[in-house]
Parts: sequence; C-alpha cells; structure tokens
Amino acid sequence: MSAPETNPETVLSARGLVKRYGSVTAINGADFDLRAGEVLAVIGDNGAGKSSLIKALTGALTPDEGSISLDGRQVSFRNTLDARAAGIETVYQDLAVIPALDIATNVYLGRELRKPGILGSVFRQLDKKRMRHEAAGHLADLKIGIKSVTQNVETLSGGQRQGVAVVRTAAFGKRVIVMDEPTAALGVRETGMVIELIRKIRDRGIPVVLISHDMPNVFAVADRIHVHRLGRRAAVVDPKHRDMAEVVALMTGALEPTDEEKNGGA
Amino acid sequence: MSAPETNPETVLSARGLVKRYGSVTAINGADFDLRAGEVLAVIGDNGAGKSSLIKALTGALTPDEGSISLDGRQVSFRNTLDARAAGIETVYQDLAVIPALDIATNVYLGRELRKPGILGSVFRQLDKKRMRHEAAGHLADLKIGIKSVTQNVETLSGGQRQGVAVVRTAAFGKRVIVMDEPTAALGVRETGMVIELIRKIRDRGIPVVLISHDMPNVFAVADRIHVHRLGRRAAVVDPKHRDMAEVVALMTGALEPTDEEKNGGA
Amino acid sequence: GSGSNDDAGASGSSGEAAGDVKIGLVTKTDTNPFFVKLRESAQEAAEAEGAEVVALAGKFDGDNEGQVAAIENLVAQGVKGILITPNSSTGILAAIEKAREAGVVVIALDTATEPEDAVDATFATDNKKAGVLQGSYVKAALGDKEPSVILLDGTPGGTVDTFRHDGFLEGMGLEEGAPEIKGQENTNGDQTKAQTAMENLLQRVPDANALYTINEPAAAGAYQAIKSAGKEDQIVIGSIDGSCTGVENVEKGVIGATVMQFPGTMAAEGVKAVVEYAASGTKPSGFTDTGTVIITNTPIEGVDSEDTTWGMDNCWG
Amino acid sequence: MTSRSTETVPPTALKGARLREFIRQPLLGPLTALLIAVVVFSVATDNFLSTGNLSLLLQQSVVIGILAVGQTLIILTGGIDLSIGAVAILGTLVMAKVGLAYGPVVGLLATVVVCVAAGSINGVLVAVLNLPPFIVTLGTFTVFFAATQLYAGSQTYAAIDGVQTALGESLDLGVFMTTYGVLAMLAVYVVVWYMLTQTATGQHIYAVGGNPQAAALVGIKTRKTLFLVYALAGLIAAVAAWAAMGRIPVADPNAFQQANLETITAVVIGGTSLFGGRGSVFGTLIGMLIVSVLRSGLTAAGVDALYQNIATGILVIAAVTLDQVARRRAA
Amino acid sequence: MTSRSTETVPPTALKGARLREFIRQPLLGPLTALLIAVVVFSVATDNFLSTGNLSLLLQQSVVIGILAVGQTLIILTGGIDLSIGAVAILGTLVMAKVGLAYGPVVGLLATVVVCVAAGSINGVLVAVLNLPPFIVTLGTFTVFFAATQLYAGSQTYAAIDGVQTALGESLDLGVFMTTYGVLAMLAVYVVVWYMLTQTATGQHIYAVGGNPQAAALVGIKTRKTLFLVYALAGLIAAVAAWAAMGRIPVADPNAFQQANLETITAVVIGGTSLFGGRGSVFGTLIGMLIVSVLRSGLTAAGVDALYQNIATGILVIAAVTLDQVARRRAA
Ligand SMILES: Nc1ncnc2c1ncn2[C@@H]1O[C@H](COP(=O)(O)OP(=O)(O)OP(=O)(O)O)[C@@H](O)[C@H]1O
Ligand SMILES: Nc1ncnc2c1ncn2[C@@H]1O[C@H](COP(=O)(O)OP(=O)(O)OP(=O)(O)O)[C@@H](O)[C@H]1O
Ligand SMILES: [Mg+2]
Ligand SMILES: [Mg+2]
Repeated sequence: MSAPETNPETVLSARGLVKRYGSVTAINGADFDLRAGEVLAVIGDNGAGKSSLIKALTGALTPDEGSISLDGRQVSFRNTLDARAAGIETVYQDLAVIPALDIATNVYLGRELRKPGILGSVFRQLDKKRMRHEAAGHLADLKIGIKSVTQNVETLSGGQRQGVAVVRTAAFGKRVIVMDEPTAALGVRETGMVIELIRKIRDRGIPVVLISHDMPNVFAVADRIHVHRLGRRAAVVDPKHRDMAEVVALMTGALEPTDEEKNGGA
Repeated sequence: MSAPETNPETVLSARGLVKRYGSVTAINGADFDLRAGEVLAVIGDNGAGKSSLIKALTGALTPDEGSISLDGRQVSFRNTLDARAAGIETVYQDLAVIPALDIATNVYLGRELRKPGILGSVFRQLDKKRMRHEAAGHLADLKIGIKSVTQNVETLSGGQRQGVAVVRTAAFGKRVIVMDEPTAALGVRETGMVIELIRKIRDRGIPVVLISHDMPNVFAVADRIHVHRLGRRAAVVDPKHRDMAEVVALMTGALEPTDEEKNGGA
Repeated sequence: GSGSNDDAGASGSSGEAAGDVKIGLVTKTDTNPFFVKLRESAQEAAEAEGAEVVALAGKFDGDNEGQVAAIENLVAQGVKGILITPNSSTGILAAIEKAREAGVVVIALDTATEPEDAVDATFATDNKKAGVLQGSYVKAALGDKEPSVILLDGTPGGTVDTFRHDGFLEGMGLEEGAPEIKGQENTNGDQTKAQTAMENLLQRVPDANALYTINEPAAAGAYQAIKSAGKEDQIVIGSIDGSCTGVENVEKGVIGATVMQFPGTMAAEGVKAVVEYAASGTKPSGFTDTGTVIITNTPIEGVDSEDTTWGMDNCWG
Repeated sequence: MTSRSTETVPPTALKGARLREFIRQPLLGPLTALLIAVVVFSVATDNFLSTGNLSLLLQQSVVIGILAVGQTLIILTGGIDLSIGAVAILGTLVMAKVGLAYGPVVGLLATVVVCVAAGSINGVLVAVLNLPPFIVTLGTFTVFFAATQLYAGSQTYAAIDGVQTALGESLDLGVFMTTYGVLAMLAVYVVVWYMLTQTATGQHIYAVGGNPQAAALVGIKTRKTLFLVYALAGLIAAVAAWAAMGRIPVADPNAFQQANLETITAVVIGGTSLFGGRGSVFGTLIGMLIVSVLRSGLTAAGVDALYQNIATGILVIAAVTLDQVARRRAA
Repeated sequence: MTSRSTETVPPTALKGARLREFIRQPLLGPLTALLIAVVVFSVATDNFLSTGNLSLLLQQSVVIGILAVGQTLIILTGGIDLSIGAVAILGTLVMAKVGLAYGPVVGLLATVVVCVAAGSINGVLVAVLNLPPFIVTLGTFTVFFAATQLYAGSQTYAAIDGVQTALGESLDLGVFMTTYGVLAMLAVYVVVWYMLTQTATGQHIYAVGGNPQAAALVGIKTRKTLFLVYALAGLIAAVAAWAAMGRIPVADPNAFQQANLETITAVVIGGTSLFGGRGSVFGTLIGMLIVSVLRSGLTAAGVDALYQNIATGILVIAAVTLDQVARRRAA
C-alpha cells in the first residue's frame, strides 16, 4: 500500500481504506482513483463494500485506516458537511430524503434560496416560489411524472423519490458527483434520462462516480470501471477492452485481472 | 368495465380498481389477471401506479372502487393479514423489514416456529435455533453474502436487505407470490439467483407476479407481461410475440397495443 | 454533612453524651418556607445542644413512600429521635411503629397523627383553633353584613386543611353546606392556582364579601384577582400562617388578618425533647399547642390580636 | 449557489400551493374540536361567552401559552423538554432578586441571560453529548428546581412594580379588555411561525426531527440546529417568566409545577407528532386554547373540581379522536 | 407452516449467538454506571454497603420496580404510559375497600379486574382508535386519579392484615433479610423477560415498536399486540398495588404521584429507546437500581434533600452519558 499518488489528473483518491464493524470488515484495504472529467463506474456483488467505500470518501463514515486525497492534497472529512464544502455531492443508496417535507424543500435542503433585498438579508425569508419553480424545472428534465413539487416526498413512488435525490445532487455538485445506484428504482425511460444527465455533467467537466448493478448502462456511460470485491478494489478495467461477461467474471472472482488492471488500470 | 371473469384458470383478478389521493389518482380503473402457474410481469413507468395496484391486490390499501376476485370468488381484504390468510405473500417495494431485529427474526416474523413439546405448546417458547438454521439455509441459496443471521437487518447492505425480504416471501407463499422490484438493489449474480428462484416457485405450481424495470430479466422469466400506464392496464403482451423495444414503446405510449392486447391478451 | 461519626445502632439505652445525638427531621416536602423554617430552627437548636440534625423530606405533599423511606433510612443510620411532619395518611404509622420499636423516639411536628398516640409526642399548632380565630375575625369584620363566603381550600382530605376549614366555619357560625357559602375551590395552597380559582369564582359570585384562605400564598393570589376585579374594599380576607411575607401583606392591606403559628418553637421543643431523652431516657408525651395569634392592623373589639410590628418580630421565613 | 438553467418549466402545480400547505398542516381537527367546545359551553352556560370570561381565559393562558411555543420547537426536533417550567420559574426569581438589588431593567436582562444559559445547558447535553432529551431535561429539571429553591431560600419575592409587571398591564381594545401579556404571547407565536415556515432554520428543524440521519447526510448542521432550538426555548422561557411576573407579581419557587405536562398536552392536542418532524405552532395555540376552554367552560358550568378533572380528561381524548377522524377524512 | 427444504446449511454463525445477543442489548453502559455508583458510595460512606441498607434499598424499590416493567413494555411499542401510577393507586383502594366488604381474597381479585380493565381502556384508545399514547394516558391518568379520589372520598383505608399485606412479609435468606415483595418484583422481571425474548408475542412487541407500518405489512396483528401490552401493563399495575399494600399497609389516593416519571426514568436510563423497538427489561431493572442507589447512597452520606436532588439530577445524566460512550465504543 503506497502513499496516495499525486497524479495531476487524479481528482479524488484513496489508499488502504479499512472499516470494521465488530467482526464484519466492510472495507478491507480499498484503493480508489477518480480522474478529472471521467465517469468512473464502481461495480461489485451485494455486500462487496461499495456503499461503505463511497461513504468513507464522502465523509459519511470515518475509516479506521487509510488516507484520502482531493486534488493531490490529503483530506480528512469529519462529516458530509466537510465533503460538500469541498464540492463533493452524493446520492446515497438510502436516498437521504425527509419524507414529511415537500419535494422542493427536499431539493434545496441545506442551501435554501432567500428572497432578494431586505426580506432575504435581514428577515432571512425563503424564496419558496423560486425554489419550487426551479425544482420543478429540474424534475421535469427527468420526466419521472411528478405532478407537484409541493407534494410531500412520502407520497412519491419509489422511482420518483430516487429522482428527487438525483436532481438534488446533479444541481449542486461542483467538484465531484457521486451516485450510489441512482437508477435502481427507475424505469427504462427514466434510467435513460439519468444516464443522459450523467453525460451532461461530465461534459460540464465534473467527474462522476456511478455505482450500479446495471451492466448495459455501466458500459454505455463509463470511461473506466472500478471492480470491487470482498471489501477492496480488485481491478480497474477499460470498458473498451473488456466485455460484460468478462467484467462480471472479474466481479465474482471467476477471472483474474491483468497486473495493470490490478494496479488501477492505465 | 365488465364483472370479474370467472375464467377457471384465473387465480387472482381485478376489475376497475380506482384509488385517489386528493388530486392524485394513483390507480385509475385498472384491470388485472393472474393465471394459474404463470409468471406475470408488471411493467410501467415510474409513478404509473404499479405499487399501488399491488398494494390494492394484497390488502395493503383499500381501493375506492372496483372488485377483486381470488379463484373466481370475490374477495375484499381489509388488511394484509387477510391476504396472507388467503395465501398471498408479497415483497413490498419498501421491503417491510424491522431494522432493529435480526435477520432470522425478520424472516420468521408473524409465523415464528415454536419448540416441540411442552416448551412450545404451553410455554410458547420460540425455537430460535431452528429458525436461525433454516433462515441461514434459505439465504445461503441466494448467495448474497450474509455472514450471520443474528445480525440486525439495519447492518445489512441495500441488496442484502432486499434478499431477506425475498427469502421471506418465497418461503411462505402458498397461493400467490407477489414481488415488487425484488432485484432493484441486487447485483448481477444475485439477480440471477432471484430469477432462478422465481422459476422454481412457478415450477412448484405457484403463480408469481413480478414487478420490474429490468427488461432483459422480465423477458427471461415472464410468461405474460402486463403493461401499466397512467394508472391502468394498457395491455397484456406475450413476450414471444413482442420484443423489448416494442414493449418499451407500449409502456411509454409510443406504440398502440392490438385490440387483443388491450383486452388482456390471449 | 456530618462531622460526628456515630456507628452506634439504634439502642434504647440512655445516658450517652449529647454530642453523639443524631436527630432525624422528616418534612412533607423540602420546598415550603414553613418546612425550611422548621429545618433551620431544628439545626440551630441542635447546634446549641451539641446534637446533629439530618433533614429528609417527601418529594411531594402526600408522598408516603418518601416519608416511610426516610424513616427507615434514618433508623438504619442510628438516630436517637425523629421529628416528623406526617402526611395526613395513616400510611406511615407502621414505619413509625417500627422506628419506636427500635428505640427511636418519634415526635410529630405541626400535624398530629391519627390516632394521636401513634407518636410519643406532638408539638403543633392547634389548627382547629387557628381556623376558629380566622373565622371569628372575619365574622366580626363583616359586622352585620349578610355573609357571602368563598372558601379557598388546600388539598381535599388533608388533616390540617380539614381542621382549618372546619374551624373557620365554626368561627363564622356556619354549618358545612350553608347557603352563605357561595363558592369553594381547592388551591393546594398555591398562589397561582388561588389566583386562577378566585378569578373564576368572582365571575360566578360577584357579590362575595368574605374569603377563607388555607394559607397566605392563597390569600395573596386571591387578592390579585380581587384587585383586578376592583373589589378590594368589598371582601374581607382571612388567612393562616404568620410567614414574614404574610405579615407584610397584612401591613400592605392585602390580607385583613392572619393567624400566626410558630414553627420555630415546634422544632426547638422537638430537638430539646430528643436530647433530653438521649440524656435521661425520659420520653416526651402528649399534645403541646405551640400557640396561635391573630395579626392585624385593624383590630376589632372582642377579638384579641397583635399588630404587624409585633408580627414582623415573630414571623418565620 | 449553482443551479442548472431552467428553460423547461412545467405549467403545473405552483398555484394553490399556499392553501394546500395550510390544509396539509392538519389543523382542521383541532380547530373543529375548539369550535365545538366553544359552541357547547356558550349554549350550556350563561356567562362562558361573556367578554369578561373570554378575556380572563386568555390571560390565564398566557404563561403556558408562551412556554408551549418553546415546547413545540423542541418536540418538532423529536425531543421533549421537562425543564421548561423550571427554567421560567428560575427566571422569575432572578428577575425579582436581581431586580431588587440592581433595578428592574438589569433584573430583566439577567433573566434573559440565565434562561438562555439554562436552555443552552440542555442544548449542549442533547446536541453535543447526544443524550436522550427526556433524561437530560428531567435531570436539569431537578437541578434547576432545586437551585431555584436554594437561591430563593424557599421564599417568595414580590415584584417591583413597573417594568417587571409591564406585561400584566391592561389594554382596552374597546370591545375587549386584555393585557400586554396576551399580545406578547401572540407575538411569540407569530415570530416562531415565521421562523418555522419562512426561513431555512425552520425547515432544518423539521428535517432534523423528521429524519436525523438523512438531515445530516444532506448537509444540515444537525447539532447546531438542535442547540439553537434548546437555547431558543430558554429565551422563550424568559419571556414566559416576564409574563408570569405580570400576571402574578410574585416570584414563587413553587409555581408552575405542571407547566411541562400542560405544554406537552397543548402541543400534542395541536397535532404535532411526539416523534418529531410534523406539526405546527398554530396547532399548539389551538391545542392550548382547547384545554383552557374546557377548564373555563366547566368552571362556568359550576362543575366540581374532581368531576372537572374527569371531564377534562375525557374531553381531551375526545378532541384528539376528532382530530384523528378529520385526518383520515383528509387522507 | 411451509418451508423449503434446507440441504445447504452454512457452517457459520450459529455459535456465540447467545452471547452476542446479550451484548447487543446494550446493558453494558447502565451496568457500569451501577457498579461505579455502588463502589463510590461503599467507599464514601460507612453504612451504605451494610446488608441492612441494601435490603432496605430493594424493599423501597419494589413498587416502582414492578411498575417500570409495565412501562418498559409500553415504551418498547413506541408508546408511553402516564397513567400507570394512577392505575396502581386505584388498585390499592379497590383492594382495601372491596376487601373490607367481601374479604381480602375477593378484594385482590377485584384489584386485578379493575387494573386490567383500566389498562384495557388505554389499550382500546391506543390500539383501536389509534390515538397518541401520551394524550390517552394523560387523559386517563386524570380520570383514574379523580375517580380514585371520589371512590375513596379522599380518605385513606387501612389494609386488613394477611393476604393483602402478604408481599410485605419478611423473608430471612440467612445473610440477607428481604420481603416476598422483592421476590415478586424479580419474578415479574423474569416472566416479562421470557415473554419478550423467548416468545413470538415478544418479538411482535419489538416489531410494532420498531416499524409499525412494516410490522403490519408482514402480517403482525399490530392492534392486538398493542392492546395486549396495555392490558398487561394493567395486570402488572395490579401486582404493584399488591406489593404497595405490603409495603405501606394503607390505601392512600394521594400516593405514588411521581410513579410515572420515576418509571420512565428507570426505563430510559436502562437504555430503552423512547422511540420504541429497542431495549430490554433488565436494562430497566438496572436503571431503577441506579436511581435507588443514588438516593440511598446520598442519604447515607448525609446529604440534605435539596442537594440530593441536584446530585441525583446530575448523576442520572452522567449515567446516561456513560451509557452513550460505552455504546459508541461497542459500535
Ligand atoms: N453498521 C454496520 N454494522 C455491521 N455491518 C455493516 C454495517 N454497515 C455495513 N455493514 C456490512 O458491510 C458489508 C458491506 O456493505 P455495503 O453496504 O458497503 O455493501 P455494498 O457493496 O454497497 O452492497 P449493495 O450492492 O447490496 O448495496 C455488508 O456485509 C454489510 O452487512
Ligand atoms: N399516499 C399517497 N399520497 C399521494 N400520492 C400518492 C400516495 N401514494 C402514491 N401516490 C402517487 O401515486 C402514483 C403512483 O405511485 P406508485 O408507487 O404506485 O407508482 P409505481 O408505478 O410503483 O412507481 P415506481 O416504479 O417508481 O415504484 C405516484 O404519482 C405517487 O406520487
Ligand atoms: Mg450499497
Ligand atoms: Mg413502485
């Protein structure tokens, strides 16, 4: 396990992360590298430790061992606020929405818009109208059939909830965007929209980490694929050089990665 | 909208179901037919009303209008207990697991095994050992990497939780098994296991309702496909006569179903 | 805190040095100025006698379990005597009996037990008499006006409350349930509750002219309501206690007259009796009335009273 | 603030949002219960609906009414405050004793400082040490109560007239006599309503109460929010202390011992969930009025204290049942 | 019961389950706090650790200790019972008055009937009408308390010796003197522990408290479970009433007014979550003992009542802090 590389094009990287829960080791010496302007897919079996890895990278979990660097500088996020302050936005697998609040409020939670002028600066009044308007706009792009942004999130269908979480992240990420299974509950068409959205984000120059079990979509959008197995990075492969069957075989351990792939790819 | 058919091979059917939430109409005159020994896939956009339909069929929701019949006899489930008593087991989309209880307890919740003899009959003591043993066995079949069935469900990964819910339903369904997106959080291999499990259940003679956004798997396992759109059944198609692109087009309304398909298929 | 270190069990033997005498004091609560006065006086008297006081209390008025636990713990600590203001209930009698069996002398302060001989001795105000004094003053102050009486009681069923209430009616020359009684509320002796109760009662009985109050805070609360309604000059207020705040209120004209009682005397007499018992083995006995005096600045012919100057010199709290 | 451009704006659903927002805060049930109670007592008794009686009813509700606002804030975060009454009483004693020594204005300021400090102690224990609010505030209740007794020597202290009793001054509104205390209470409700519904802090309070883990994940400073709420409850207790001195111009260390239960009752009857995240401060106002109307109406009807208790108990349950039914209708 | 055949049995994880189960019930924190308190008071005072004092401590804890079991059950379902003390007091009066009229055994039976009925009223309101337990039990508390006062005519009634005071009889265990009441309390703990951990009903109680919606979806009769718990709490209150008559052989309508807060405190210090679904009855036993030890130890140390209150308040918070720290370690 070497010190984090200071590769100039690496945005977010980690070396030797470990997280234990009693007898369970969720992360077992994992490495990670996200390069500028790429879509990095993270795949792996259920319970491989993908979500735990992402939580460690975004401050939602404090690793027992290992180091994380952002833009070559070592960082240590005490909580998700620190990570967000550094420009990292995340869609967590369990969505992190507040059921009893409405959609617009959920989208803007933690970075509410205030009214212009004295109402906003002195009386700190929220600009609810604008937040509703813009949230409705963002959601319309995804076409997940949400009728009113003043509905409580608890009244939404499973896929619609996921859409809300995705929209929030996409709208606010500045440096890195991380999505943990953003399309799991989405329909065919809606999934397509999210994949399109991910492309658009990359085109704005923001790198995206995408965790997904959906191989066709992973292959459709990923620049590189990080294969996670038994709590650590097993390989990083280039989707242009490997087909789906090979990647699944790597994931389950049926196939051995090449040395280059083992060491984090080209 | 006609009275429920008394087709002898129809196990579970519904006619003209309606459910409104204030201004939102989640189910808008939906029909439904499940035949003996088949796997019926239900597909549709996010928010189309698939989960609402399934909730109405399994007693989790009382429809405002419409009728439901089981084995040709009209039924009205006041709650999920009624439906289970009639042999209908369901994996709900939000899983319905109790985070603070362990896996084995969750699997057997509501139909616990008691110790043999006087300990069980008089002192009503649970046979925890047997429940753990059998739950572990069921879960091992799915290969979702659960290490101990005495772990609390809240410590499981997203996919593992889903596995617990699936195992519970598969083990106890007698008449009908309903699964609302059972593989959404599952990995490639684990999804394969669940699809295999669904086949096995059908082979035991129990019909299965599978809601899924995963078209390849729907086509791999379904005998018929119920396409849901805007709160009602838009068509029932035979996967042998339609390809994926056509079905997706039906789902989004880009393609018109044939009259036969519109009326519930052959 | 304790300086002495008495391991001696609870033996009935006499003749020990006074310096080793530990005395328990158990009050109903620890938050009433009356009980605070008892505690302070007991501690003063004990210091003078070279004894030591451990003060415990119930958690609320009527907390039998708390008082019983206090008695048990004091006996376990080896006290020579226990001074107690017992709850009205007979619930603590068994514990008192056990304590006495263990050779501890038990003296009731302020409130007698029922039956009275459950304890060795009682040092208390004759509350019935205090009530009669209050009633006779109010009756005299009304002169020949037709009485229209409001009663602000304490807690239903309380021994002291019942004595005072009955005494007042006797002093007024009224029967329980007489038509002259226009309204009654329980206040728990609490100023806030009394004010609210009086406000509500005045809505129903706008012509009230005589007011019985269980204690001085109740009187002060009632006065506030009366003042808001602009009826200060219409209603004669009587009370019982003799706290310094109460006497001040008499001086300010808030209360017409109050009946003073003397907790300091109760506590001091109690401590002396225990010390005496420890020294000589002689147990005190019987009921000792520690006295009652009407305090008012508008004395009325035929009713003995003292003025507030005397009151301020002798008040408690 | 980065946000994508929004050419596509859906034509739907921005209208009527305000009204729906109002109805969604399920005030309908409590309001109905209140109306029924008022109508019943107006018919059943002669003097319930007199302006004098209604004015009294409001005045008698002021202290609990103000404290209930603090309680609402805390319950919205999923907590509970058993110390709220003790803090207010400590406040009255500080006001009286410091006022005696340094003048009433200093006394008032000292009250604010002490009450906010007391609330902040709760805040630190709950927000920073992550302890259960029930135990924290039960513990500090005991401590504050005992400290007040020691500070007061179990004595009462009379208010110096003027500033200290300002909120007790009467105010003639022509048809209606009331006090400045009643206005102060209403002002507290309006200000906190504004904070809860119109500012980011308010939304964060709901979020922290609704799902603390999710709130932390989306980047809300949950600890800061929690601390703020407890400190704010302390400030509100200071206002309540001031109002209490106006109502009863004596600082009594034994006053308002039932304030905790009474405020919680008002909050819950008002439809706020004890699990946090759902409710409104106007619900609390209505809840508080329901209890006051019941008490006052039963008194006006000449019901004896014990029977009054039985009736209040039953009617409170009835009010909540009504609310439950109304909500099921709405769903 | 249908279940698939299970040829494949994983070799793992059936071992050590019991131990892990014990540790997972996070009793470590409360236990440590209890031990520390015992050690400190043993060193600091002469007579705290005497068998006489410890025996007293247990006897003084019996009534609250028994009631706390009922409270634990209710809190595990996510509820709260503010009426539990009032039900027990009603029980003592029924025992005494009916006992006087028809003999002590009939009195005892009447107590059981009345207490279970009282609990069932709560149960119906919570389980069937779906009302918030806090309001329900606050309402019934008021009603039961007032009803007791009316029934007793605000008088106390002495116990007839014998059956009624049986749980107060002493029992010589050689080294240790105790009462049958203490044994009864321990028996209640063991029986309820068995029910909670070894029977299906117990698991359903946890499930209903942990996630009521999910519990209903998986087919648990949530209403039946809730009702059962409240009725059971009534039965336990009857046992507490019997023990109370043994301890103080007088039925007093004003007794045990703080029982609600004291039982809730014991439950929460014992590590049971007020949000339901997590906790254990032995935690409650330890929680109750912690408070008793603090009270008794401070008395033995000669601390005055008011300072004792302050110390207890602080120490209770300290005990919970310790628990919190221990749990974070364990995680
Ligand atoms: N708080 C916890 N306590 C104990 N074990 C945990 C905890 N959190 C996670 N684990 C365990 O760590 C392992 C990895 O979980 P993680 O959620 O990271 O998996 P994942 O790769 O995201 O799986 P999935 O694809 O199903 O979401 C799992 O076996 C899980 O049981
Ligand atoms: N309790 C409710 N209150 C208001 N609207 C509701 C409620 N439940 C569901 N809806 C609405 O009904 C519609 C159908 O929801 P449903 O969950 O049945 O969709 P679905 O087809 O299962 O979608 P998905 O594929 O995303 O799970 C959605 O628009 C949803 O917002
Ligand atoms: Mg995951
Ligand atoms: Mg769905």
